[in-house]
Amino acid sequence: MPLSRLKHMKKTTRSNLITFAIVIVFYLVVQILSGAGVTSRSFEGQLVPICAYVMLAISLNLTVGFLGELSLGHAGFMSVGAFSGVLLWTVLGDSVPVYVALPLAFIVGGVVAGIFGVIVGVPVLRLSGDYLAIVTLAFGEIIKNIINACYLGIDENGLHFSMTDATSLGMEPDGKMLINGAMGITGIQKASTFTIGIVLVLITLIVILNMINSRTGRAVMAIRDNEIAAQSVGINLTRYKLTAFVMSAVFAGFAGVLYGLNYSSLVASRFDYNTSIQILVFVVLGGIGSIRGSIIAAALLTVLPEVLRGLQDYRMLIYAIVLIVVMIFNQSPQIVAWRKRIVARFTGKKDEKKGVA
Amino acid sequence: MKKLISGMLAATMALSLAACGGTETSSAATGSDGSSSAATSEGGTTAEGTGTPIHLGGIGPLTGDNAAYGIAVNNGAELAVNEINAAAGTEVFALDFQDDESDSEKAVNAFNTLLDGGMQVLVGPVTSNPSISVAAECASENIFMLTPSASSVDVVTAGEGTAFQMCFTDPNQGLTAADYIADNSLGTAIGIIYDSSDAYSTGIYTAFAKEAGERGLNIVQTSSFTSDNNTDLSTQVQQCQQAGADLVFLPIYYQQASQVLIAANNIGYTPTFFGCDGMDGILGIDGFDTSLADGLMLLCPFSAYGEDDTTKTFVSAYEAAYGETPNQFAADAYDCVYAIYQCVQDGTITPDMSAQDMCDALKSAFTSMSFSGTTGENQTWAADGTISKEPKVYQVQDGAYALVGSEE
Amino acid sequence: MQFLSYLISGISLGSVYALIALGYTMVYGIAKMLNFAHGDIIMIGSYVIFFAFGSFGMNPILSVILSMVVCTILGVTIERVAYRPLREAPSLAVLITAIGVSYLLQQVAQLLWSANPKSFQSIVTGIGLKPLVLFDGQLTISAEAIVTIIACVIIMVALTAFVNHTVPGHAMLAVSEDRGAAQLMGVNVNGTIALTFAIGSALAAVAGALLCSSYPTLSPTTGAMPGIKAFVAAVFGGIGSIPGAFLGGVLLGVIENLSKAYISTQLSDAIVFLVLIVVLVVKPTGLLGKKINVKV
Amino acid sequence: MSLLEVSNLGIAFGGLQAVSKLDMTIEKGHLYGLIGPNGAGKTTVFNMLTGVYRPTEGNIILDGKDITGKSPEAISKAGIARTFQNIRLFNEMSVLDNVKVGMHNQIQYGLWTGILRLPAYREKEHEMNRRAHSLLKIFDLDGEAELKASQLPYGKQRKLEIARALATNPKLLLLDEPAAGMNPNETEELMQTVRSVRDQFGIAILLIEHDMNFVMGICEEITVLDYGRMIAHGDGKAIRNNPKVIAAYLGGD
Repeated sequence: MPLSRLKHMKKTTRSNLITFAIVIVFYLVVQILSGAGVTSRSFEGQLVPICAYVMLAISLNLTVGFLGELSLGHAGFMSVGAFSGVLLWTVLGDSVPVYVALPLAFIVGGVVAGIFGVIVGVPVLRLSGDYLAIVTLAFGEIIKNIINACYLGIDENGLHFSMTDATSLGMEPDGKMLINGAMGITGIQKASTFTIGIVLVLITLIVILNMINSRTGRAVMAIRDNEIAAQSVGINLTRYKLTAFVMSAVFAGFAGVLYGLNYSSLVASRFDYNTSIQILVFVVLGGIGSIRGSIIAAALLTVLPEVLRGLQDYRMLIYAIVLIVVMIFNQSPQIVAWRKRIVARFTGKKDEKKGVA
Repeated sequence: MKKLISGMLAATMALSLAACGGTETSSAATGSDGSSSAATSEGGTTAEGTGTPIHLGGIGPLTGDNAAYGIAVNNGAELAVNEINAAAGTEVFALDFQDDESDSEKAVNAFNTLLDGGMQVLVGPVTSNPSISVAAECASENIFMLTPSASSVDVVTAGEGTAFQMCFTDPNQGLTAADYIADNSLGTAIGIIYDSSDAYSTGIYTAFAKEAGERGLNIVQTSSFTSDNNTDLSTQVQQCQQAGADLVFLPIYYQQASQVLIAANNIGYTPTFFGCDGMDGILGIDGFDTSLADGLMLLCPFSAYGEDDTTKTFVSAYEAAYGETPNQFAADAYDCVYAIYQCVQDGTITPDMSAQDMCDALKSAFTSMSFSGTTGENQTWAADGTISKEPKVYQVQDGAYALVGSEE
Repeated sequence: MQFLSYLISGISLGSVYALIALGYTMVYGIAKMLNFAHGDIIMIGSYVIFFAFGSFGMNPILSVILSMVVCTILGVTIERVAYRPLREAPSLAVLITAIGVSYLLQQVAQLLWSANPKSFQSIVTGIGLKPLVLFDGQLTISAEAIVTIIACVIIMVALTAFVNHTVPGHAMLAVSEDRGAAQLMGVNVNGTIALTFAIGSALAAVAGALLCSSYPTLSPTTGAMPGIKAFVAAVFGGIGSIPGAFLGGVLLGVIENLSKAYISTQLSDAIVFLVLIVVLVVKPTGLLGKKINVKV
Repeated sequence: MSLLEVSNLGIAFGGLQAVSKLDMTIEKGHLYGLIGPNGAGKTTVFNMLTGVYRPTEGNIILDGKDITGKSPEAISKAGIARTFQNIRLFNEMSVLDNVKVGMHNQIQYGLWTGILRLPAYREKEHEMNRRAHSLLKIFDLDGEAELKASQLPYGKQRKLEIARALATNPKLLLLDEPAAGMNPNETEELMQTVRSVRDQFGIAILLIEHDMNFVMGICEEITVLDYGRMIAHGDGKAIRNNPKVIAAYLGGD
């Protein structure tokens, strides 16, 4: 009965269900395997970062694949999300029960990232193409630099803040540093688990997929395909661009909190343009506009360098070569055509329509 | 395309799952100098018959911006392991050193990989922030961690008594440096150039500034840089010159310090430069005109020009193996392995112990023992994991260090 | 006086950014791609000079020429192997490939020459130039700064002349305007793009020589941050415009240095990037960029 | 009252006066043609009417409301829809979605209704699908509803653009060279469709077209532009015999 219904479903709905199924099956398989004690620690240790990167890739795909704008500052939103969420988590500490503090940390992280999304989005979305890309990169770097110069402490006199150094906070000796400049936040009580991660991935998927397949999503994609035509049918460009951009930032913020709560220390320099580019690599390799591709690519490319650890010094070299080769293999028109010919020869099928395109 | 991806996914997952169950991937100490990889233990004695080795894990940046420090630590540890194994005629230690790119995420991944490979004691990580994250993991898993060079106080805090340091803590260095400068009246107007994006540098600076204030030192200029704008440090040097500083305190690593010295030379500025242990290594920079460092003072527990036997043996063996003069990173790592070896020799730990038992044994051993190595005599550890050793101040004279004092 | 000395070091730093930005902007203008590996070609070029001049005592000028040759070959090879197959692919694909090439060059450099930093001996002092001392020693301008600024101006002028007054230069302009039309007009598009990469990479070698002469720490990641800054400079001035790259680079260097000197050394990068954003929001195609009109 | 009243409309780009002193009145339910040699300023007029360009002088009154210089978005809401000379479809979206985007302001629900799939979502999507399919049927596109817009052949893309414009429920439809690139059969078919659209929806249509048979065969009133000025106005016969028009077309420049 459910199977026959699946057949009659709309193509997009079916594709979305398969995406959900992949995530859930992955979760169950990992749970069963780890219950049976056959997974390695190394693999288990990567599950939370995988979830965070999957969320980042999905959310960046919203900007790159559906809004059609290249963003090189996604890590910046991850950063403000991580810092605000983790900060709240540390401040609340043991005074609030975990089931209140944890959701609150995520919400605050997401909201703050969203606010930054608005601040960044309003000026940035007036630009287009590579200019937009460079400005998002600049914003990411600004956020990193500012957090790196940020000193925040608390003692019995309340909060102290400085942009110069820890000494100028003038804190009482028993005061506690909350954000210590380049040293960031330390002594974080770890809270992220694989289950929380998967729940967040599923929430991300539900919200973003539903958004894409709604009036809002259609407006966003219409802007991507043709701004002038979108305007001509009465779509408010700024509003929908901003909606997509901010939503992308919010989920990057959630991912940041998930990531931040997985380690006992958090530094802003982790979220530099290299991290933004890393996320972009997930999106491009998984296929621009393909949510499922983003998920798979993010998981795969997070695990890959760890699997390559046995290669010692050649690890990152191999990673770089894999990146170049996969890009050429997947994206070069000549090679794609050649691949199709080979496949056609082996399967014996002739793809008449797409033979020479 | 989709098939390709899912195929690759399956393969990767399978590989990563297969790395479980304690199958050893690469336990042999493999050279990571780039030029001399896989130099050791090709046909070395295997564990069978002579007793299994103790598995040491190492974590540090072997690639990326901070790779120089990780490589030095890897070399130092590897040298010590090889020496010990050769002297014992049997494999006492097996070292597996993993790259962390100086990043928490990678460091925790490396830590997990090492545990999968059967690591019993951890030597590392090298840099502060990854060490904080790994120390927290060590605390919860009860794995003994001895970091050669992560000097932030937060490391031992996060370790909750399982993380020990071979180096001074940052505040300790800052404080000692300020005291030394005050006691010996080295400068009347002090300039500081530090790396505000680096935990080590900021940590020392903060403590130095505080102590300097209390000791009445006259700080006339504080300049900083970040890892993003450290291409050009001439502005900071000019600022110190304009402010009339006659002593410039440089709690930074030797790479940037060399740039400061060159920039100062370019504008004919000649104050006394005073650095901390991160400065060590400046004379070994390939192509650096060491005459520029003449007169440079540094607070550092290790001198490659030391006359004692331990140091001489270490330096010559290191130079023979890696073709360069060891710096304090390498020396600290070398000492780390020997400190653990001291516990092997007195029977505190044996290869058949679990990592957790080993951790408990080492914790009590370290807090009660005294260790002498290349970075100091009679070093002891407090229960929180911090070390106490005699700080030494060296001055560069004719391309070598000369001991000019020590500070209590 | 103080201000003047900060200003001059700013212009000197800016000239280095400008030299790198010229390479970025040419490649962008003609191949329409952001060559993220440009900074790493600079790094490779600097290593070549380090060994040729520093270790083997080659004549400084000759070693720069050698480095230019190596970089040119390297740049053209990268273009041929990694970028050309993706000429018709989405621009993001080329961007990611360029990032892959950047990682690759850094890793190769580390394997070949280790991560230990090298101290680069100034080729400027190597050819015997002395710093300029003015106002009774109140102001010292390093020889490196003078050479960098002069070299940058000469190269900028030469490039502009080359593009506007030679046949291959015109071919470049044609390809940058409309690749398809240029091809129809008989311009060898692949050849022109390869030539662009050759020139860009040769410039990278010169930039590397001057970068490392002024700021002498050389490691496998040396090119990364200046590369990004130069990219910003190129966009700042209007990417694709040669005078724009020059102007953008110099301004960037001056802003960075003055904010270091007078505002905050920690936040100087944030200030630089903020200025960039303000400029782009006010003038969306950079200072000297061409305005693009979409025909409806 | 007329549907559209344009008075003294003009625009200058820099020093160049592209259109000047244009007066035009369009009645409800009528079919108008706007013709003229290349570069006469026809598309510029469309761009002013739809808010892409802001006129430097004159007024545009739609149904009694002044819409001069309003944004394209506001003008679409006010009731003018258009197609483009060089087709502008949402290429990566399905044919059906192209039409549904056209209904953006006709059937509305909020962001959260869509994300949370509230009952209103189902209801309104259903209504959108129904209307979109019936629009597609008019243009004989309902068989291709799930295809990507870019996969349609050229003639059908032109039709889809009209369908999308109609989805905005306009009072006035502007067609910019709807028959460009079509063969005589297709053109003939398009004429039928345009007429039936006018009859079925009761809207006014203003079209730019170079195909004189098309214009003469379908338009009730024609305005001729040359060098941004109106040189003639009237029905097909009057225009055909107007010497100014003949001069403009034969040897204006």
